[in-house]
Amino acid sequence: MDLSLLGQYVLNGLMLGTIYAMVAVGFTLFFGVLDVIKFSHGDVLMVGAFTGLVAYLGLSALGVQSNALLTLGVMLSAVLLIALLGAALARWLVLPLRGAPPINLLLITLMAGTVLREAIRLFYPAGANPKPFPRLLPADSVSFGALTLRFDSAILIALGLASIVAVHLLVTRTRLGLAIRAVAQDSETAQVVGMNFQRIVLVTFAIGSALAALAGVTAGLYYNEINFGMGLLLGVIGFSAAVVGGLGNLYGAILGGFLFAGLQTLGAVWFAVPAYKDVFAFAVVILVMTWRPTGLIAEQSAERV
Amino acid sequence: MLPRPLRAALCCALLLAAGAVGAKEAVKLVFIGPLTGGVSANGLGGRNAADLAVRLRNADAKARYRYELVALDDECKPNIGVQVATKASSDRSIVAGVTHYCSTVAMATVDVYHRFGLPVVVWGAVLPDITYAHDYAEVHRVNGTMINQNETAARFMTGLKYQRWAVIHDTTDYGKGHNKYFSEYLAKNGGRIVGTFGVTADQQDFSAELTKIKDLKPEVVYFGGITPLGVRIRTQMDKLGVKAVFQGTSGIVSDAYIEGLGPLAEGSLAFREGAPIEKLPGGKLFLEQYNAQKYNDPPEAYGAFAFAAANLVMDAIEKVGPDRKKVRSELNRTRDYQSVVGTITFDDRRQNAVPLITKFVVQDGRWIVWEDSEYANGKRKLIQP
Amino acid sequence: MSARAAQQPVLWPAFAATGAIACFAYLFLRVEAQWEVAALAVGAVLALLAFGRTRLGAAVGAAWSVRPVPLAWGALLAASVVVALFAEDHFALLLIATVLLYGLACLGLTIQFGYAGVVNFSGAAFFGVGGYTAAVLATHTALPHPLVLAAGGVLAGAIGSLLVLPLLRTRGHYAALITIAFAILFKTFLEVNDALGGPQGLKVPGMRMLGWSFNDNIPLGEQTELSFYLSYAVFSLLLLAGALLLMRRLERSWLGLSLDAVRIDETAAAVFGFEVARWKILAFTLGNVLAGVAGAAYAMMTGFVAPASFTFAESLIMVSIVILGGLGNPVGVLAAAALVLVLPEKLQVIQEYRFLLFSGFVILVLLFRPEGLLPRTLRQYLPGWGRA
Amino acid sequence: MSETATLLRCEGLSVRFGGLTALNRLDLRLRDGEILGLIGPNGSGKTTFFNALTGLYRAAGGRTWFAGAEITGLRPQAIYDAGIARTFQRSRLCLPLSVFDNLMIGNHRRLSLGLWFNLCRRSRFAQELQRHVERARALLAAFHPRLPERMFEPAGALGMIDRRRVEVCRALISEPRLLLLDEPSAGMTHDETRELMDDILAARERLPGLSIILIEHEMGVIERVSERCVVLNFGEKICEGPFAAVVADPQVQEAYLGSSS
Repeated sequence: MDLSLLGQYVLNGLMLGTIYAMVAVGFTLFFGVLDVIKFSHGDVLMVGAFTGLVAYLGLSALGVQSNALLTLGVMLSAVLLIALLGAALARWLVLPLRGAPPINLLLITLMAGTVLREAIRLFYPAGANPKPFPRLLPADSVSFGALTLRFDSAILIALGLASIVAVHLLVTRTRLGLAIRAVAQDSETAQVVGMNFQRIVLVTFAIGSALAALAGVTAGLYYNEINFGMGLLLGVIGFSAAVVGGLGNLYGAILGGFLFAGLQTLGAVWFAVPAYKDVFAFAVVILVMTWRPTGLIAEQSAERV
Repeated sequence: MLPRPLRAALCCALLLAAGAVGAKEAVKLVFIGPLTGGVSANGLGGRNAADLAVRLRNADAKARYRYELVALDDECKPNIGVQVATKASSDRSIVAGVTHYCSTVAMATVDVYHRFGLPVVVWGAVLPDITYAHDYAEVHRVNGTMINQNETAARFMTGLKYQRWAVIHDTTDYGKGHNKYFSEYLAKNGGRIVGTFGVTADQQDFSAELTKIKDLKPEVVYFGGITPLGVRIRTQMDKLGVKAVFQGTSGIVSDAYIEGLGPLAEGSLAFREGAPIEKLPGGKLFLEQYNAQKYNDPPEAYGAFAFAAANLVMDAIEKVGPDRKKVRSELNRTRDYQSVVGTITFDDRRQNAVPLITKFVVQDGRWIVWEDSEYANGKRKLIQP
Repeated sequence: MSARAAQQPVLWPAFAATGAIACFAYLFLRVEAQWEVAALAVGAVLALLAFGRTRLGAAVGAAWSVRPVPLAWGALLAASVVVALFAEDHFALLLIATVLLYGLACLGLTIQFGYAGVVNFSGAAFFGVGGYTAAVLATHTALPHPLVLAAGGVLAGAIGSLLVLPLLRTRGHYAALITIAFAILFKTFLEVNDALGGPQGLKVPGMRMLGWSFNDNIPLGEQTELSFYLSYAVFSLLLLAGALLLMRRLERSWLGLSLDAVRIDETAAAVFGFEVARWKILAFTLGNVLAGVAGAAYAMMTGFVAPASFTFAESLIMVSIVILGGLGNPVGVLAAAALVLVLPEKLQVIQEYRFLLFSGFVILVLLFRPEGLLPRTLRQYLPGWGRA
Repeated sequence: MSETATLLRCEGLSVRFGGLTALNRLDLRLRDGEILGLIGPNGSGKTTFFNALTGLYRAAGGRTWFAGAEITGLRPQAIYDAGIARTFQRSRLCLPLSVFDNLMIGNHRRLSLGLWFNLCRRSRFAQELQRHVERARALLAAFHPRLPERMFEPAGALGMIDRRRVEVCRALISEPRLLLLDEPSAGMTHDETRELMDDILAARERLPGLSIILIEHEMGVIERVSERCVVLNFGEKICEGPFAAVVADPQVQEAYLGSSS
């Protein structure tokens, strides 16, 4: 196939991978501090997208015209509210179940996700149907042969990567990040040296969820359509990406995200029936897990006996 | 669990009915459709429409019976479908049913209706086998099959001089069936399919598929599936610069499709069995009444059929009384029955044989019947071959 | 337990409890009025929660542990009576059989992560493997149906063995991902590939055994006719009884001990010579076989299989049943199965709000009763164990 | 001392985690029936040695012989069958299980694990079970008269010292030839530790020829029970000999007090 077409595929993969990575980073953060998988993550993302939509409707009702302002408002409100939502979930669902078998935690967060999803479907006006998401970014594009590069896609990719880098810097360079890593290393000791364990956990969940909200808005701005089910698959894929990359490791999450996007694109190109691409992607995931049982970038610590 | 204004309406209706004619004999009907899950929008639309039919009938003083609608959720899963179908059929107080949007579920349940002798009218499932794979006197269908739809579609589109199609269909029974029949008839009419793409019903991203399609340079993208997917695919076609006519099926003839796409919807084509509701007097009434009830969800593509089916059943009961066997043979006899979706006449397999298919095109944010659109009289042009 | 109770345990409280449960089951399936259903459901949950704490509960426990055999027969009898009472009510029998068969599948999951700690988020997939096996074999071969059921189990076990290697190499969340991935993969595959009917699914012929066709009503006198679902209900009951006996003997033996050891501390188990892999494989395969058999029987009863019935969401419902019931407690699992499967059917008012409420309910249980409705008790190798 | 009298022999045993070397070319020899004290500051590789010995960690180099046969690189299960049992630094009882069950886990080697036997031969199973109950009861009684009555309670219901006792019993019930004790005193008072040690010594009387390697911080304990000591520091053996001699060694003092250079 010619180069421009190949370029198009790469571009698609990049966009997809960025969104996946944003979700995966959240999973990996939560796992880092609390060794938990928060399965409501995908649906939190979905709620984030809807929050953004509501914010847009509100702002334009208030007569805000400028797309830049609207975009900013949408993103800010989504990020802030969802950060709160994430912290709330952590405070009232996750923390109370520490010590319970991990499967309970998995189940309770899954159920929390279902509650969010069903709530949107039932209580958002005509929520069972897809909702149009406003086109706020410059839609013009340049084409080289089969390759169409749209500015909004480019902006979104840049934005997504930037947000991931920001989180990474936050975790590696700031005092807060230090605290988070300390708790991740060994929560007992961290508590002994007088860190407020609960606060740090909540902050971490807030950050991860905010990132998910951003991913939700990104998806909205990219696909210009959101729906109550959008978080379902994104959640599972984000989780897979985080695990394949190696839980608790930011680079792993990013790697996993782009890997999964690559697999799907590849699958869609290879198979006569593109629907096989998920079968393909998940099969590869199982194989990778068999090959590297703790993910591509394995956790360092050997088990303490 | 119904919205407040609706509950109010209900009370009034009941009061009216009660006041008008002392105590009428109560007759139970069952509605079955997907009230939860991905396609619940259609299920809820159908449920509301059937509910509306019952309401209006109860408000009508001339009605001989007072009708109660029992709505059951089949979750679009065959096993649940069999479960609720058994519940309804084995409940002797239920006389007839308006059942199923999902073809898989309908296929799984027809045996149950046959075994228990519950006459049902299918309101949304489009798979031909539901009526044609067996000869069950209990099973009727007001909506046409995908066969009629795609026959017309293929002939019409080739008539517009298009030659190259790319097909995207979801991998549910609905999408796969449409793909099958459209391909058949398109071949008969000399159109060419340059690529076929099956996609899963919950898929979000289609960039890979559409990039492939872009490379195949089709004139028309045929989509076999329902609104949510249609909206996503049409949007992403635009993103990736796929310049082709978007031709859908009955599954996208919904307000949600237009709401979901805004201006992008302009020029999308779709085909649906039955007469154009808006043009029939009954249809107008239906839409007005429906909006008057302030339901949470729009009627969607098949709400009108559920409405028609419910009325068909109730008319039969009015005529022969609440007796399954009698109602069944009465329904079997249906000829030239005037409904909101046009004339209904059942063939020997109790399939609505009226082959009337309406062609729709989106113009200025509304689904317009092709013949009265500016596209038909040349004021506007679709993307030309 | 006081020594006196140990010498001559009074059986009547246990019999009474069995009777009460039977009566409840009967009422619950009979009542239609929504408020009655709701009241009964709430009552059931409260009763279950209270049960462990009351002296009655203790007495029942004692009786069961010392004299299980008569009580077991009593329970079987009570169950049969309930089934018999609905002999003409198709829907009730269908529900009963459904609960019993899902219960069977969930017992399989209980062996997997209740005993051996092997999480399985693709229970519905293996249930489905059984169903599809039944569909294909019963349609295209003359294989006697008992063998068809067996084949369903065997195939589920065989396909499960594809996941064994990855599951043995991974732990915790990593293992969870394997089964989640498989659940999604399985459903998508069935949908996309047309060999097995694709999204349409397949029809499944009814069960026949020893010339007895399960799909025919049973004529009784001139006009009365027993529902054909009676055959399925009775058959499922027997299957389940067998599975319960198996579970009991498994748990109350060195096998059960080994599975527990592996679940609680793999490293320690290895240090004391346990072949971790062997036990995980045993549990995982046995569990899938049970799920497969259940799936096959269920498919033949409902007469239809399609991908839509075996989704990841279905698997989640199974997992929640196992955890709600009380991880590792077969009786609890059955109670939970009944609650989770029958309640939505009975509470039609809540229609589209069902999943919302269901999820909320699960969350509450997990928050305030993390050990489930009926927590598992200490192992009792023999009747009256540890009481002398 | 003659070759036959040697129960355990390690030559150049090394363990590495990525970069760091946790155990560096350790040579160690244990006489049959000997009690060896293994001491050294935290992170000096004592527990690592146990884990390597019991097959939990793969040795990066070196060889090990036990009772005349080479056990280098064997799996934990095989090493248990060869007759080495251990306790863990952090108690690793199965708390939800009964005390009896925990003992039976240690007794794994003697359990008949056949499917048919367990599922279908219940009466034979009952007989076997009865035998094991008696052995368990006897062993527990040897440690503390009150323990047998608590045999059917969950291990989690016991106090710290009783848990330690049960853990030691779990290691002893399979009648191993070598017992590895990893800080039995951890988390216990001085007197409790003393009690436990008496119990262990007493139990040793009943199991003639039982050898013990004991990791311990409480020097008092070491002094009392061990016949010989090996001192590790940064994964290296820095000193070996009777307790008195070892504590006198300047290297050892430096290791414990930190280097003065």
